[in-house]
Amino acid sequence: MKDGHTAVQSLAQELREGQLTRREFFRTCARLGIGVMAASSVLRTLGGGTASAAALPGPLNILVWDDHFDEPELKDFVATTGVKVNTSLFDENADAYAKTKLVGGRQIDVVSGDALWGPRYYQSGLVDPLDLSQFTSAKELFPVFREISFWKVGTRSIMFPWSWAPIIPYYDPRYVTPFDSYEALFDPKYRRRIVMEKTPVDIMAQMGLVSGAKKPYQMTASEVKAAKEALIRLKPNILTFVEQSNQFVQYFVNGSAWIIANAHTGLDYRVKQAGGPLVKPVYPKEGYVGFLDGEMVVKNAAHRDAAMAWLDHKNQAKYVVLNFQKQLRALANEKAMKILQQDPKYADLVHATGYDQPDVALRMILKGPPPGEGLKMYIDAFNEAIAR
Amino acid sequence: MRAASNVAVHISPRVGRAIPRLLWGLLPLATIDVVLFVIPMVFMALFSFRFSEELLGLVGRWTVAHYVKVFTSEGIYLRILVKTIVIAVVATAACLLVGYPFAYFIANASRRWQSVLLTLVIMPFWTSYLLRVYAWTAILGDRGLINEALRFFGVTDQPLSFLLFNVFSEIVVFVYLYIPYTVLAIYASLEKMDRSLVLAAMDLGATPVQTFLRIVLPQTLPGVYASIVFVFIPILGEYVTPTLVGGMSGVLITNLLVNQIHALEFGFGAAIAFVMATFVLMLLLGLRRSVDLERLYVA
Amino acid sequence: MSPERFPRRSPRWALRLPRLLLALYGLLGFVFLYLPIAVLIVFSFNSSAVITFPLQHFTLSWYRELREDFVLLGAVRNSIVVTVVTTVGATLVGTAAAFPLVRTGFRMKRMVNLFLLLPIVIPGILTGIALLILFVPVLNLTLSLNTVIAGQIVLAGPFVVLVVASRLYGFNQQLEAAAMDLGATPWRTFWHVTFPLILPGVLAGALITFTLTFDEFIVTFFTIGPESTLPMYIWSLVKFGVTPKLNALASIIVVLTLGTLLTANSLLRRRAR
Amino acid sequence: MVNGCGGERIVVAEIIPHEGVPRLASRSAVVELRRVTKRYGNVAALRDVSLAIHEGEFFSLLGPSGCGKTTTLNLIGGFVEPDGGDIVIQGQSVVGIPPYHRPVNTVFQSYALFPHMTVAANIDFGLRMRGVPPDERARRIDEMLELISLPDFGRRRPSQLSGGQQQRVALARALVNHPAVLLLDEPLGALDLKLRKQMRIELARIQRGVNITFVYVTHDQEEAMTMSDRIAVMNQGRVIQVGTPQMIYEHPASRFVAEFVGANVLDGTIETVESRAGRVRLDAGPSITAVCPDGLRPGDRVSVVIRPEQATIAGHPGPGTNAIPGQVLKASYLGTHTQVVVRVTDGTEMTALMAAGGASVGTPAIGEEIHVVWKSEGSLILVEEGSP
Repeated sequence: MKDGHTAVQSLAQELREGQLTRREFFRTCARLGIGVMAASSVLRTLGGGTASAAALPGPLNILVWDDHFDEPELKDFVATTGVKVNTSLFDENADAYAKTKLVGGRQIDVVSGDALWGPRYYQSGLVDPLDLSQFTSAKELFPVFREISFWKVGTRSIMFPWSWAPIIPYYDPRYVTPFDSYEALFDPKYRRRIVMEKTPVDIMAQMGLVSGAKKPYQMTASEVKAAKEALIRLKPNILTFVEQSNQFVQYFVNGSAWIIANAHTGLDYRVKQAGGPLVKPVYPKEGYVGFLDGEMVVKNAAHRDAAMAWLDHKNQAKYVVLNFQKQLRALANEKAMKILQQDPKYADLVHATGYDQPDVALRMILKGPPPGEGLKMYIDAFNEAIAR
Repeated sequence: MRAASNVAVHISPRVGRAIPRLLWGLLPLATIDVVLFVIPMVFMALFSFRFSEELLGLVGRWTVAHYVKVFTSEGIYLRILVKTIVIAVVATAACLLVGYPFAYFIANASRRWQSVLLTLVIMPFWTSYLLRVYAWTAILGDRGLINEALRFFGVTDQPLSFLLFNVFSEIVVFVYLYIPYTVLAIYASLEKMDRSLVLAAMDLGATPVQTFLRIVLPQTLPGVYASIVFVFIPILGEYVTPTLVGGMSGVLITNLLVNQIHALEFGFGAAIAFVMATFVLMLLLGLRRSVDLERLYVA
Repeated sequence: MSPERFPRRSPRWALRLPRLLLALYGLLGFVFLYLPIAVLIVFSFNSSAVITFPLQHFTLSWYRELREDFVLLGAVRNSIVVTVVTTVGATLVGTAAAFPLVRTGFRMKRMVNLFLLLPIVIPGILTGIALLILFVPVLNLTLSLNTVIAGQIVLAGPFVVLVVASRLYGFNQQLEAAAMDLGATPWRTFWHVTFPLILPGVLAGALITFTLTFDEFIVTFFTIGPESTLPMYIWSLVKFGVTPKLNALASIIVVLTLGTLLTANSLLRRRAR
Repeated sequence: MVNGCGGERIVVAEIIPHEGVPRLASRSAVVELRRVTKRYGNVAALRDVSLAIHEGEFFSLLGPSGCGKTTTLNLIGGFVEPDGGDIVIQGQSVVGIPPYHRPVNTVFQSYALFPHMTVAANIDFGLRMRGVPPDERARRIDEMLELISLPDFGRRRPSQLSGGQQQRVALARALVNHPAVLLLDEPLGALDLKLRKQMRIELARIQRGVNITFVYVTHDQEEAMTMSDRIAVMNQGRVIQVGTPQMIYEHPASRFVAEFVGANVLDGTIETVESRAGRVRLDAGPSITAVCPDGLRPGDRVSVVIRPEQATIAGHPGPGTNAIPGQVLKASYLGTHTQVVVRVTDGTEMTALMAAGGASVGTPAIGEEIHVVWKSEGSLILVEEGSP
């Protein structure tokens, strides 16, 4: 840290040699101060914090996955409501759950979550169920997603459904022989060739499937231990963990990864779009996990009105279409699907990703929190496995 | 120090009377340090002895379970802690080995150039730290700069995949990030050293190697110790580098620590943090004689 | 004195060789330091969305995208707010603390010294976690830019102390004695003699604080609420969506800092004349 | 050191072997510079310098700063290499031989004592480097400490010594190696005047005792005069004159040397030349007579050198002596002498040293109009540099 030190000392010396008088110094400071103030006011305007249009109290704080929103709808939202949006991104359900629990509605208005995590949020008193009929954009949803049983609290739903997809391995056929079982991942010839998304609970669940657990999100202590052993066995083949799936594309394109063990469907198209190889999906015979996610409004949210407005806004078909084109995985909005089916460029993809078969979503092994102490057990096991 | 106290004796009584009032100047910073550094550390220590069933439960019972877990758990946390220390030692040694000749080069340049070169050494600090770490994935990766260059020149046909996502890349990036500190610290000692000592040693028959080992190195030991404080200790706390370039084999104690904190396991996280803090404090106390922190003022 | 007293005679070029090798080494050292920055800049103009070789064609689209990214602009604004407040605060308290540390002798001074400098030698991740524990479970505060500033002042204060103190050590106290001898009150002495002379040190401390705070990551990582600062924004991009937009951002930062340094330099030079 | 130096001389002679060369017996050159040139960038530090330094002599390089004397020393020591010419030590060229292989040791101006080593370790350093057996090293260190009168200082650190003590340690550290040549770079520069005068005597004594060739660099002509066997006066990278102190003082080869050793120099033009006496019309007015070298003709531009102790002042010019009118600027009583500075008619300042208690007029008053007078035999005509 002596770094700046020396440089700054030389600067100081120049200052000294420059005979900078006190008056000049203050004058410079004053100019700088005015400059900073002007700059920050310019930045504030650019930043969209135009207070004039503020119809709703803000700012809106959302804790989301990065594939749950895009720039255009954010920009439009700010423009129409005047509410500034603070977005925080998170890695895993457990993280978001922990953070929501930590700071609650004071700091988070909307939080994204996965299938069975919803009930956990509700039971812990962290979220308010939503009356979906209040939202214009909810009318565009597939009916099945409006009536998901485990999200129901009376007539209301814990979540505003957003997207779903199976989470499965993909491989680069140039290097990998086709396989149908997780066992193939353990082949020593794939040493340092597998990339995984860093979602400790879901990775443990996947390892549970490998080691024969029936309910991978509700494993017993001994099943967790077996899953941990499986992860330790897999470790030599894992190149790195990445956060979220955008990096999968890069690792396939640059040839570092031969297998990506837990990607959601549509990765093959995204890799191809980015000029990469034709990677292939695998639906393992042991079964696979899937996500079905959405947004929840946090209990006692400080900016509840803005939160409701935001959900209604971002779930409009026009934005969902854009999101599909970017992420290439199924969503809950039926109207958007119909628009996409009209587009020859995307019609095939709609089918390939299962967007037109919403009932598949409910037949997957859905993500959820391990009960009680289980979460701690999963995370400890994961930590211990990767630290070994 | 000596100079200051000497002067204090000679100056007029009026200046003398002003001195106790100066002590009030310490108050704001000391208050900030107590409230925002010491008290948090104390709470961290307290949390490490608290156990609660629910995530983030503030109500709980006193326990040493977290420490038991740190030191048992099949020895995993302890081993990763040791691994972290070893990697930090290696990276610090590499910083010194690579940085020493570099500092020597700068100290040997002409006056005019020295300030330019020093500025150049410091310049990277003004670029985003995160992006500089991240850039290494584009250099060391399978289709990174190095592999592409090797392939272009026909040295290899298969990319060298051992360059990224392991302890090696982790250490390279550590060296990259922290070498300016080493260079500056050693440059400062070299600069302070009387050049005629080197001439004297050669004059007395010492070969360049002997001169370096017996004269230059001992004279620059303060710079070496400063490197330990400003390179070794920060590396122990590095989180970004192992996360972005460490891959599977480069997992360090901070990764486990942050995993625990993210899962709101504050008690256990605090226990890990406290073990680390204790190690650092012991190290600092051990180095206290060698690195006179006060002398940093003068440097 | 027999001839074997002169065992090795080197040709003239060999005598220059060590210097040459050292210069080459220095050059390599700078390549090492600047390679990542060069790579960042090169990819900011590369059309491919994936940051990997070989390069495709030239584009400015990443810069355009950056211009439209208002999340980024908000983050920059937050960073400026945090940095300016921290710089002013840390410079004030740090300068105030430097005087007693240099000028007075009191019992436990070494301990106080060590204590004040501790925040810069303890890894930031530990400070960050400790602050998080204090702010959230203990005090139940709302994490915000204020909590970030609190953490940053803890980190920056000691740096200001270091820099200002080093200036004070080199300060000839007889100047102050002379001022008082000439009839200046202590306050006027400070204002007319002491302050102008330590001003470069204070400015240097402020500059260091500014630089460190603007790019500080790990403590901010633990103490920040829903808003984001520039490093937090970069972190989320690095983690989630690596696009060359980031490279464009880095290139702009490089150009800005270079520009600032150069103009500062030339301004100072001009003033010196 | 200061006391009883007479008794020590014998001891010194015993400690330091003479390498079998009787002092002054052979005038063979131990160091020879042959047409050496050295440039730093565009600046020529040495131009075509040739020198022969004899075995066992105390040889001084005298000149103003920047004259190249230190460069000469560094060339002999091996710290810099010449751009042209040859350097021979003990009959062998040492160009390209690094300092640590030369039979030469140096006493540095700053002493360059190793601060992290004790006094004994400092003295020991050269012996260790040359692989002298431990027993002998211990013995020689003790002898050296004895020689420099610091017998109990072996365990001290250099920082605990006074300047004079450090100076002696530096000398001991160099001498302990029995070098063929000892180089001293203004070693007394950092000492106060009184100590310097003592050390001059000491150094000369030690040099005679050890019979090692000393090459001594100084800008102080008094120092060089009192200690040296021979002196080389240097200016602007050239050797101007080499000779014994007396020769240099009484027969300066050039105006530069004359001025450097403190003589008065007046400019003028030759009027007549009669055998060894020349009549010169001074630019300051009067014509004077002085000893004239061969080959000068009327009309030549020359300088006249008058040494201060040859000049005196008088109210009126007497017959048979040279005289020039002037005004007293300063008169200082020095005990044995009175030094009078006079500004003569053309503005040149002249110094006269008058023996106290002589037949002179006593201490003159400042501003008094007087004449500076001297005998013709005492003054010397030099061809002015740059004139044909």
